[in-house]
Amino acid sequence: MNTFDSIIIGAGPAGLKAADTLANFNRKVLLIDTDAKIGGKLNLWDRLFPDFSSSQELLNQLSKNINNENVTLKLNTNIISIKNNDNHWMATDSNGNTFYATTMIIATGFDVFDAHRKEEYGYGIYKNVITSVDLEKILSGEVSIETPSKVAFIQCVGSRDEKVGNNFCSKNCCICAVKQTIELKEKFPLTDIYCFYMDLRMFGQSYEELYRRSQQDYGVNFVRGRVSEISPTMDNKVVLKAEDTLLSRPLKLTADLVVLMVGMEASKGTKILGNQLNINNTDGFVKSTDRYLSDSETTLKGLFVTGTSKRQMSIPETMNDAVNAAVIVNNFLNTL
Amino acid sequence: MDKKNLILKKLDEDVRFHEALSACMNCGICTAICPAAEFYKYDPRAICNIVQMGNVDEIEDLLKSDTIWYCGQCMSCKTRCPRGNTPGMLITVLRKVSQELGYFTESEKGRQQFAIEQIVGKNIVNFGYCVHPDIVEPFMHPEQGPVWKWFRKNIESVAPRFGAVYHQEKAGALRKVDDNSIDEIRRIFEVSGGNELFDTIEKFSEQKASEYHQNADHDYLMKVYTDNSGEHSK
Amino acid sequence: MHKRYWNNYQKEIAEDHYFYARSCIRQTFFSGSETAFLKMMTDELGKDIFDDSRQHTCTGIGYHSDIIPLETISTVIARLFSLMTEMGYENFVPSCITSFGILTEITELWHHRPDLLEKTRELLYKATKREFNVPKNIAHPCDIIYKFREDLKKNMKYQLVNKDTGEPLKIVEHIGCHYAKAFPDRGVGGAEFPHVLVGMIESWGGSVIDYPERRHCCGFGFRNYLVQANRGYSLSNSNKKLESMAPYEPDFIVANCPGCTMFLDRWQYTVAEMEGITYDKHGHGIPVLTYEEMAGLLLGYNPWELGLQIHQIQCEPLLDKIGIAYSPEDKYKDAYGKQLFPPQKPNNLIV
Amino acid sequence: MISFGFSLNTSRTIDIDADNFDKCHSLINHVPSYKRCIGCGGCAATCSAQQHSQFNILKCNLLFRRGEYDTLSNELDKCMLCGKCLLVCPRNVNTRAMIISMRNLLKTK
Repeated sequence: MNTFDSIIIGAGPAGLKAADTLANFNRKVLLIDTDAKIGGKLNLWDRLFPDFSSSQELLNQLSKNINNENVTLKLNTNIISIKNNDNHWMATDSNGNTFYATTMIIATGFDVFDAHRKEEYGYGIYKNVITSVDLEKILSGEVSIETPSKVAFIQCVGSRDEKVGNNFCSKNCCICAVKQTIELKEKFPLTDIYCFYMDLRMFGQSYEELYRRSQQDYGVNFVRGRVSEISPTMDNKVVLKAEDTLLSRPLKLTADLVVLMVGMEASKGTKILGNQLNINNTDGFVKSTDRYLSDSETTLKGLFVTGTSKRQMSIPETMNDAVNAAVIVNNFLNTL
Repeated sequence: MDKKNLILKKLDEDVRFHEALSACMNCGICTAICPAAEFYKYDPRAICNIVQMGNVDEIEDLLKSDTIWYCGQCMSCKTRCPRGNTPGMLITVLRKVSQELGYFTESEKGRQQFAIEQIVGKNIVNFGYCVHPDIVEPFMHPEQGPVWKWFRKNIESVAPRFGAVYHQEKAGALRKVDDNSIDEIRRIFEVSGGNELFDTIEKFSEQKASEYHQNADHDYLMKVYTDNSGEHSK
Repeated sequence: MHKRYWNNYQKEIAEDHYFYARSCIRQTFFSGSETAFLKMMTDELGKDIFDDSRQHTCTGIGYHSDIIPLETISTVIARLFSLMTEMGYENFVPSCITSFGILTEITELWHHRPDLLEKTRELLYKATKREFNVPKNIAHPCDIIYKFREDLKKNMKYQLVNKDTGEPLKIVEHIGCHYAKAFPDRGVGGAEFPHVLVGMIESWGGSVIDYPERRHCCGFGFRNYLVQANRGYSLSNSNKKLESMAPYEPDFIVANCPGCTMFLDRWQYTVAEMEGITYDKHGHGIPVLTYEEMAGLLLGYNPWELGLQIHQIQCEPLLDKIGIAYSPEDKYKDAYGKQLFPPQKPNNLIV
Repeated sequence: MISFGFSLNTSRTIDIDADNFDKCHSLINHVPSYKRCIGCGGCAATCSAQQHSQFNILKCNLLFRRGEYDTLSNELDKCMLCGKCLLVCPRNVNTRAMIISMRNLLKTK
């Protein structure tokens, strides 16, 4: 029987950091991910807000730390069920293998909102409509495009939207768009950029300063109004329609490229496991016992949760949360 | 009950009011594609905001203004609203209250309700249809063009070519709706408040017409039907 | 992959036994279309559809121009349902898009507020001693033609193809706002990429144009057309739509709403006479058809019995493109074969 | 000519594609802080001219930014250059210089 102190499901930033911390406490950890590589959604981004640091460097750092005898890494492993039996946790994968541990940490994270669901924006239909994730490949140079003359960013795609069942704010998109407009301006200095928003929520340290720089140093235009629809033109561009709400007038703009700022939903894995154990909120994220006092615990003894499987978080927040979860798990193991 | 409470009570009593508006976040997605917002000084987002702010004086001004009469009821706003609201339906409720309180005669666009009631309203209770070739008069509708004029002139002998049974009491297009059905429609209007609304529109229009030393008659109808200050899109 | 959403949602459409409700605007301006639809249902498809002589308006145009209270329109609709119930039908087919929209809205309201349904039953009984069942299925005639488009195709004599080039005709499909904008799941394909007309066009050989103002309203706007002082709104919105489609050089426009069909036709005439603008290269305008006319032409129905001569934009260039046979001398004959004096020619629009 | 009793209405839509931004770019050169505006409306809320006229400094700012200069010159004359807006702006935009510069730019062809 494979027995560990803890099984961590999900080897994204939260899982990696929690594994590293527990390993430092000399705990035996099994780190599982359904993907073929570690890093989870960190792999989708090239550089990180607000300081443009490299996501790959961060990932290298994290992977170096888990490269020790206390951590067993299993990739390409899709956990389909979690059960508790006599104070032991069992995780079974799609091949029927079962893993055993004293504790379990859910770090299954988020999924990027599927922009196809906002039909009126034409993602997957009009080739110049892309998502913020697609844009990272352009910014990193992996995909090259011709210099666009006008680019529009659309905030809140799949967030704050009853139509797609997501009433929540994904909180990271505002600052992510600001980061991306600056990077795009650095790549294409002559491109005009318009960013359509409802509210700009610059909640983190130095975010507001970055927003200010995007206006002051890069001349990015911000328009307060939610884009209603995107349609094609004769010359293969797209037209956006919004209201300039501060002027109380409709506004239209033709763009060569539109970037949809896709939000963060509970990942498929988070939803499946949360449902199975009956520990999720109505929005699909896993519910902790108390967001103030016991934010790593769930209502099930020995089952813990960390990172964006709970709610939308930035990467630094995720890291801190993972350390917190690891400390709590270690304390729990000490009491046994 | 004082006027202010009456306005709020009337809004609250309409089932559609609660369907139409809850917690608007002022994103402007409705105004972005609103056919009225482009060609009139009209902003459905701003109307939702005024109503949800709940300042009764401002709502009263709105009910007396041209603003609420600009909407074309296409309901495109409903498709997009991220809060599931329907500004176009809110307009329906505001117009209803404006008519019940007689505020509609305070604005040029509101006064037009008299013409609509006289034309469409009377059609319904006389012909059983909102629109009928007999009342699409070419002189009132120059935009219908020469072909319409031709059809109207020759309708009795041309309509049968299209399978229509113009003015006949049998199944088919353009038939005469039988007297029993018309009677039933009229009784429905009597019991369900339809006649009451017609009477209200006529009563307040009569009052307004007297301010112009007129009766609410054909001349007043043509006045409200054609009056245009030209100030509606500025 | 392109346009994969145009057939995403499919709605429930009854198989047979329909109660037909005529439309104020369609019977006034396109009575040939209503006749053709009934003919297709019975002669081409062998369906049972009933056309009651006691039917009447739903009052939708009055309702959306605010002279009809909600209680009144609900009760008037209830009378239509009582005729349906009395004749033993359960599937209601309103010819008008606004009727379709308001019927959907009111039955939905009754579903959520059974007390309002009860109130309507009381009002109808009080006024007429009538009772009614809520329809099992409400579908627009275009839904039914869409459903049976492949069956109709078997009987078609022509295709939506240019007979000289063999290329599919380029067609603008226009969906009436009240078809699916308020309740996207009640329209085939939903509100953003409605498939109902696209499905017909693609099955029958044509191609569809996607253009910037595809989803824009025709501009009817109820009170904005009914009152002369407001018609600038209506004209301007049609103009916006027509300007947006013109560069794609559509062969014709097809609409599922009778109002849209009429306005897109008449406003082209008005703009031509007012501003000297036409939206095609030759000054004829872009023909606007109802879907019944489109289907009827392909089935080989006589264009002059469909009523194409009472459109202001003339259809002959389109008929020639498809290769549809017609008799020019019959165009302005009356039902009894008498040759009538033709309509006056407009100053700018070429007819 | 037929008298229809109505005509085409003019569009109120702000058309970014009209690309009417020359004056706006000049303004940015003269008053670089103009770029920092976040449209909060603090200026309009405190405005002295707004107390007794329809003047709205935020709207003027935004119309200029969108290249919609037509109605602006009469509007801008209503500003008394008192500078109260300078005191409240959270982004330290030189609103007073902005108004003066806008007036000058609107006079140039």
